[in-house]
Amino acid sequence: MKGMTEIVRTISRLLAGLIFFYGVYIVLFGHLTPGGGFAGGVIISGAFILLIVANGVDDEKIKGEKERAGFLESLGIFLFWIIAIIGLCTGTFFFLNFLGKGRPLNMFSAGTIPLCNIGVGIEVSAALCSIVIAFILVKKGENK
Amino acid sequence: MIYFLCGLLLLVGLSGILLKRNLIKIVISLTIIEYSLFMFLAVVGYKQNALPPIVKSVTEEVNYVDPLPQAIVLTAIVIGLATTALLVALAVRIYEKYGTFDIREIRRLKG
Amino acid sequence: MNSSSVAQYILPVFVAMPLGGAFLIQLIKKISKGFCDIIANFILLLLLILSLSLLDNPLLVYKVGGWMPSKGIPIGIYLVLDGFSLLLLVIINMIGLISLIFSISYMKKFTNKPLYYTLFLLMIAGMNGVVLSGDLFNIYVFLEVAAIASYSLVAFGTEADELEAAFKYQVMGTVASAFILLGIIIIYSITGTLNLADVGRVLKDKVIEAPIILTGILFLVGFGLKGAMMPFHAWLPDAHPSAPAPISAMLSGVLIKAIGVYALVRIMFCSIGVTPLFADIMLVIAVVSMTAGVFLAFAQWDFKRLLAYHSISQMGYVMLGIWLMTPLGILGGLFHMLNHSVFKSLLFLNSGAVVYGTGSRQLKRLGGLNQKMPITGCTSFIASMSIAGVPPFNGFWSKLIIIMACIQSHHFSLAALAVLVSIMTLVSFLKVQKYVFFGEPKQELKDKKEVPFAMCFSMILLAFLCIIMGALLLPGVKELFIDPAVNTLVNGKEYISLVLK
Amino acid sequence: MFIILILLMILMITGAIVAIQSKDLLSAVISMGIVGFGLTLVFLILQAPDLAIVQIVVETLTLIILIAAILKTTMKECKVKKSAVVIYSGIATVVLLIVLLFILGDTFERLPDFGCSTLRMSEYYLEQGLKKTGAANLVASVILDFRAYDTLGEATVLFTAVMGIWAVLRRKGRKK
Repeated sequence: MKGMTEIVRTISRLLAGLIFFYGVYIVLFGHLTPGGGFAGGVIISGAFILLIVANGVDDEKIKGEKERAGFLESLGIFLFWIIAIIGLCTGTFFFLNFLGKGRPLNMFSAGTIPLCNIGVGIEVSAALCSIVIAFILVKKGENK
Repeated sequence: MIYFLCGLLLLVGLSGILLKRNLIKIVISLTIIEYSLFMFLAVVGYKQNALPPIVKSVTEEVNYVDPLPQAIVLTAIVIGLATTALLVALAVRIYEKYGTFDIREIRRLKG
Repeated sequence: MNSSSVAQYILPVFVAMPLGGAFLIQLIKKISKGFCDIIANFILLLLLILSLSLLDNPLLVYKVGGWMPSKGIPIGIYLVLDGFSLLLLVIINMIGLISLIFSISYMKKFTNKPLYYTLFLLMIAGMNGVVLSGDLFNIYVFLEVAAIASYSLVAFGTEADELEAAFKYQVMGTVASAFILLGIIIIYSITGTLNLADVGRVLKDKVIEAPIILTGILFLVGFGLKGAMMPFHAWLPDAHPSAPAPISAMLSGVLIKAIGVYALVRIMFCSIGVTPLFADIMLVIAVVSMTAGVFLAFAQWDFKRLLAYHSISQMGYVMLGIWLMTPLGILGGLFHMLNHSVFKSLLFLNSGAVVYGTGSRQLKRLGGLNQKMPITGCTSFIASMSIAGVPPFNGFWSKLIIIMACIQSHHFSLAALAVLVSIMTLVSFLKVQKYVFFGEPKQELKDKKEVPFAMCFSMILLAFLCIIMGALLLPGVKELFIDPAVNTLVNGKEYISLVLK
Repeated sequence: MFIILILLMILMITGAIVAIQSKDLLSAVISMGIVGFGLTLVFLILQAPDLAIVQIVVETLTLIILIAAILKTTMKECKVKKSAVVIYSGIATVVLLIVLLFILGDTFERLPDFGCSTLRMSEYYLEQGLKKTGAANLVASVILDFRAYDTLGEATVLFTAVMGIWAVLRRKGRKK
């Protein structure tokens, strides 16, 4: 898939870093400001998709990316699943918020909610990246 | 009046599915139906002159909007995205196999 | 009550374990292909044993996240297990395990086996989630998980007609989910809560007016589309034949029951309440599905399409039994649902074995497979006899009870119709037996040999179940398994007081 | 504020009609974008910032996916001959929709009117949200703590969709 003109490439390289860190901010502060695991994850995947679409990429490299995105996605949702299971394994309830609540209105104040946000953020960003990569790989008639 | 407009958007989407023969048009109509449902949910959860459900300070008592429909809409938006992505993937592969997006053409070729 | 407090903690395992298995398989699919088979089969075996261990428990309520109700109003999501959902749970895990054993060797013809196992486990997790959940929106979310997994599994062998069938199935499924979500929104805006028992409590003292009737219609259309009842059955005759055999066994045997019939009956009987008009509409739909399904099945010459049409007519039997609203009718309907899941999945596995062995589904091109594939022939004969309702097999007992229930509630015409449909099913399946298994084999079928061991084992297991299922009606066993399910539906509104006590 | 909401909804309905009737697929997808981004503004007016962020980004991704699909295939809408069947089905659909409109309109009168929603389950979320879960953003506390089981199911839906897309878009389904 060929990339776009030189101007778009440089601007996309500059912007992708900003978008990525904005997404990470939204994920980490999900329990204080609006946003959270889903919004942040989608913004992070937006940063990667901007790079892929703007710069274009040859197909062999992107296949490796797809496997990594798939692995990262399973890792993210496995982390979220582990947090859920911890409550069950320790004999208490399924989705118990077992961590301390800390002082309200500061970063580490909501028990397992920030961890869940991180897990969901990884899962959503990797999932949407691999969806767009899968669509890019669809050729006229051949695609792994 | 607001509910009526949400219902109208739902019916526009439904008419798109029943009338149109192009696969992509059907996917678009399904997405429009889902958008009308999200709007209906957000409208049901609204409370007159209330603030968004973000707690600014622990002390004073503030009148907030209902957070439950917003949680439901957040979940439903990502379900809608997942369904649309799978539908578009199927449509692309069907175009690859049949060479057209027209349902009646596909049914005729399928035999 | 400490026995139930210990058994309570098993409930989330039914959803968490298949999910964990699916994610694990995707994580380690690079390391070892064979390991995925073992994980998937082990998980389903464990789930089956767990579900059978819960047999004699009263109603179990599990509060996810440990949120106790405040001022009597439930806060978190409740997982509720009573007789009716236990019956479905056993069906899902039993047929799931047997289909998975069948697909160990059947899926050798398909690429990317770990992906197949992941989607299969996600479908099981979605169905377990729907059956266990006591929360309206939670039923919708896990219904979507099971539905999206089944859409992609129908299109797993990416042939042209399978993609078209999967697309039609997904469009109708998404429209059905949109109607169900609209119904949930209207219920939330009236009652302000999503918990099934709480909705029932609030609606009990409200007079039934336009919004409740509309939610009834929306749920009827939504779950009717998902359960392939007659006016909404258009996707089933395309989707089931084009799916791989173990998946069409799961779709026909379990998915349309767990998502279609169970969810509608649970919401209507236990939460919103059934008005006599609604019960009559459902009876009409049941009768139409029953008769039209058989007539359409006569014209089919594709083995799996014929079975798909018979699924519609047998589901008509189940709905006829349940919506008579009499204890005997509900007993017949639920027992037929159990029997139908066993012999219909056996028939689909037989068709998969025939396709695996000979490579074609057309009845005209098959013939005399009894000599070449004795096990498939014999098990298919047992299954055909039990679907047609021939005495010693399980189909006969449940159809008998349904017909007696029809007579007991003075619907003599329905009883006569049920007998007629049963006879026509027998004729249709004798045609299948004659064309596929009896007679002398054609030239190109000479060198065909029996299917591998894993497929034979699962078919024999199902055939054995077909024979001994009749014993479930004996007085000793009946109280243990079928009666709790019937009691939950007979006194539907008890559910509210039991859950919110 | 009430008037802006109605104007936005009318804009979205016209965008939807244009999306369905337009001759060229690309303009259909773009006018679907009108409906999506109009929905973002509606969410902002209805005091739901969470939904606005998620909706705007998800809408962008839906457009990317649809336009990627259209670039791989064709932009032309299929020609529809004005045969009798098309006209009859059009009339039947319009009649069905009008009947549905009356039924929906009839129930919408009996629902609690626009401003006041019946807070029953979520009264607890508003009062105890900060104390019990520590999250200032009550929607995040509902999603990840009170109803975290829903979010597990929902993240699984996205995971299933990605697996489904890999299953559908792989080149060879069956080994010969």
